[in-house]
Amino acid sequence: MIDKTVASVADAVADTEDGATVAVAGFGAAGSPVELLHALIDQGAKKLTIINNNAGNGKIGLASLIDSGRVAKMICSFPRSTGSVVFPDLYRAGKIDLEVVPQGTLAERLRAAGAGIPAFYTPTSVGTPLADGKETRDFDGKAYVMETWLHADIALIKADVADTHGNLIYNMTARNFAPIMCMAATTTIVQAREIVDPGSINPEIVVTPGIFVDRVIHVPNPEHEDDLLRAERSYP
Amino acid sequence: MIDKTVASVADAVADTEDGATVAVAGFGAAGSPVELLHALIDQGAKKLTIINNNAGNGKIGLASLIDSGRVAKMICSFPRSTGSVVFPDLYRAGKIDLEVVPQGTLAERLRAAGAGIPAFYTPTSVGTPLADGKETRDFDGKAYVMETWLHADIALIKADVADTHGNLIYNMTARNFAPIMCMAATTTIVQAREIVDPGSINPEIVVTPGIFVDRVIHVPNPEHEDDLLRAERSYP
Amino acid sequence: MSWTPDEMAARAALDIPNGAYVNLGIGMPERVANFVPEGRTFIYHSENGLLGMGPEPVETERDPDLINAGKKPVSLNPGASFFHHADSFAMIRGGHIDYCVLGAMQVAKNGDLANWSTGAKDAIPAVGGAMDLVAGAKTIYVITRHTTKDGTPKLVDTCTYPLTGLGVVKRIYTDLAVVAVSEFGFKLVETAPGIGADEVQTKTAAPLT
Amino acid sequence: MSWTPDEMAARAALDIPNGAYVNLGIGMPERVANFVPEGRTFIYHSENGLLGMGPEPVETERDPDLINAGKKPVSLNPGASFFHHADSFAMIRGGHIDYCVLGAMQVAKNGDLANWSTGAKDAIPAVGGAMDLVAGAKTIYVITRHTTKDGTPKLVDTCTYPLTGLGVVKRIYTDLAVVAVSEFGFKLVETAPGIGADEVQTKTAAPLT
Repeated sequence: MIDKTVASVADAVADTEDGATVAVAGFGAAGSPVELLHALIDQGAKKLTIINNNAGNGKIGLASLIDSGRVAKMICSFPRSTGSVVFPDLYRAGKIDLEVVPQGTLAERLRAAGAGIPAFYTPTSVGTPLADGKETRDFDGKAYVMETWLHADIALIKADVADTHGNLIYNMTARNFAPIMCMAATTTIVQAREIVDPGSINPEIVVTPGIFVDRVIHVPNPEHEDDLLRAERSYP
Repeated sequence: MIDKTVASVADAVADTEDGATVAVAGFGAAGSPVELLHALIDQGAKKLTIINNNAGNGKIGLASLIDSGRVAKMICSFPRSTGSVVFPDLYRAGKIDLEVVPQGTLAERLRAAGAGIPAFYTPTSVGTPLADGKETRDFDGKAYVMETWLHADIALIKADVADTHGNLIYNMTARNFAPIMCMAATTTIVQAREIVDPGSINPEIVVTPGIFVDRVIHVPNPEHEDDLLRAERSYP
Repeated sequence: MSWTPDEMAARAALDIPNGAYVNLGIGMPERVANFVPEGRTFIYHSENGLLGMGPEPVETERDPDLINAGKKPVSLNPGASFFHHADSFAMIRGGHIDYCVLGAMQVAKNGDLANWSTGAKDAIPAVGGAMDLVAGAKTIYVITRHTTKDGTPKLVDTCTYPLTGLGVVKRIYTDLAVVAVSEFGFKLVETAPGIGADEVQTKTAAPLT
Repeated sequence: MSWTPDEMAARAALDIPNGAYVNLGIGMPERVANFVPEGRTFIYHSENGLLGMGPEPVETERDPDLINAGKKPVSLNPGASFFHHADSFAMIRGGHIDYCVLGAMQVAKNGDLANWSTGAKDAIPAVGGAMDLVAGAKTIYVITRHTTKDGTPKLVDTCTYPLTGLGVVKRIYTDLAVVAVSEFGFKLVETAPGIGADEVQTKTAAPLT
């Protein structure tokens, strides 16, 4: 008998340690695990490193976690966005570190961590400031930059449907970074709108196999970051 | 209007050139594109390099292509198998080259070619004869071998259902190498049991997006290599 | 009379063949989708994990989980598919995207592109997928006004802003002209109606041939 | 009385916890699946692209497209999933497989494993996924007879056959004993009923502590 379900989002993130590296799924508002992020705010871990494509919007979810002063460093591709005020203010005040990574390199570094590949070469960023200090090398007469894997201690994931073994499917473009973050994290924590028995998801359509998932929490009516932003909500 | 369908398997492989590198999908009999392989035998291209996990079974499909003397080199992980006689005889006679690659490295090299990654590091084969002559390098105190991408000129693929844009789904473990070979080849040729209109396959369950597929041929009742072997059939 | 942004987009669309897999940058490049020439179909890739992207839907049919790389609501065309970010950028980096149309701050005569940062000290660096797209897509087109608002040329000898990619741009569609990047530098392909080659050269900070 | 292959497999299964993701090599290791201890569930990975593999089905329910890494027909357990080869070996190389049980030609006292080639000149080299599995799975167990048919020890000081991996084996389950690999070499964990430590040492080509 295998059952990865956990009773609550609070239980799911309870053991998050100070200094942890947390991969947060989502691209903008789509796929953002709002309830898990709010549980992490309540939980209180400090000095976190956050991996996310962006740096949060408004004053909810990831932006609210950043606003609470608990994030020491952001690793992302695009920390600017129209509704993003929290991160820019802290960054300009020198209160948060930033590692900007090209979006595809960010994705590939996560996938490499999940796949046991410590380093790889990519043409992306060759000759640009983002390649400064990185090793470059020619293959077939063309220059490439070496990039290394990017592991996370924890991944916070929003799925549409999960089974109790942790097999996942997602909703449309809310999939984005979730499958590779599930692979890259030591402990993958998933909030799912629906939880079903093993065997209920067709094996052909599983997107994230359960082997990449550690904890599953039922969040039947997840808040969508997009709705919260429109309503100008904040947390806590 | 986009329509990647081709009238016949003969038309689909007609432009195969001597010396081409051909990635042939399948793991053992599952996923072996028998009709495309037989069309390639009829087509006549010589001095081929074949990428496949194995080296064919019996005297049909890939084994028959090898038997016809048209394969100069095999790149595979496991050229031995119970029903495999053609390849071992030619190999011992020095009439065919062999590059043995660990199965996961073979898969990753194909995926790297499809993903624009010229080289990557893997722990697989460190300290073994298969790492001889390859660059090794330490990351975090552990040794890794550098492996390079593996492109194909052509991929021969068996799918279960395709749409006319080339979106594919497979049948169970017949999926195996097909999705990454579709990515690694300049020209990807697919035989599909069923061809449907775009929009007929749920976008959530597409395994190989059409961007990786060039030609689709309807083969409504594909021969299964497993059945042909049991019946001790041969080709031509 | 210089071209409008719609006319620039329409002109770029003319140079994209039927069946092309196309990635359109945020802003002016997005307009290309409104001017697909008769008889052609383009398949749009959005780097957040969608192929077969359709136009912005009416308000009532929007889903916040169906967005494009600009985080705007989109729809699905028949033949669409979803995939994760590593697969999406494998499409880009692996050379499977036929055409990518982007905006630009500067394009140099050797095809160098700067479009992600002014290098200003207080700017928050943010690159997104721009560097992956220019390094990976088969053909890079740029749509941009020929000069900045204060008249400074954007087609230059050497980029002064931080680069996005080296030698990547093939063609530039501006309000004044279509300019190709060749091994000999900028080449004037076509001018907007009533715009002379002299005027284009005056507003370009590198020789036009 | 030495252990039978079934007893060896059952003994190995005892050392695998509930919920483990397990990859079983072809041959004797496959028997482990027949001896899962009461109250435990293992999830089986097959490197050709299947997680949640079930037992061999009856003849009438076989499908030639549903096979395992040994190319034998299998079934699906609830919660199964299919994926392609690169994803399958990402699971292996990335350290997501908890236990891998393999056969062996030789195991050295430092955990080196040789199980893919005798190095004979006329042999067709064939490695399959063995090198990936030993490099990637979290814990490697070996099931093997203690000696070859002619009595030559398979637990050795240094492997003479070409290696599959360096320092990878954690435990060896033989017909005579359970032997752990520690930083000090082989450690005798348990012997088969009626088998003395002396006999095991005699048949082992390196010191047992």
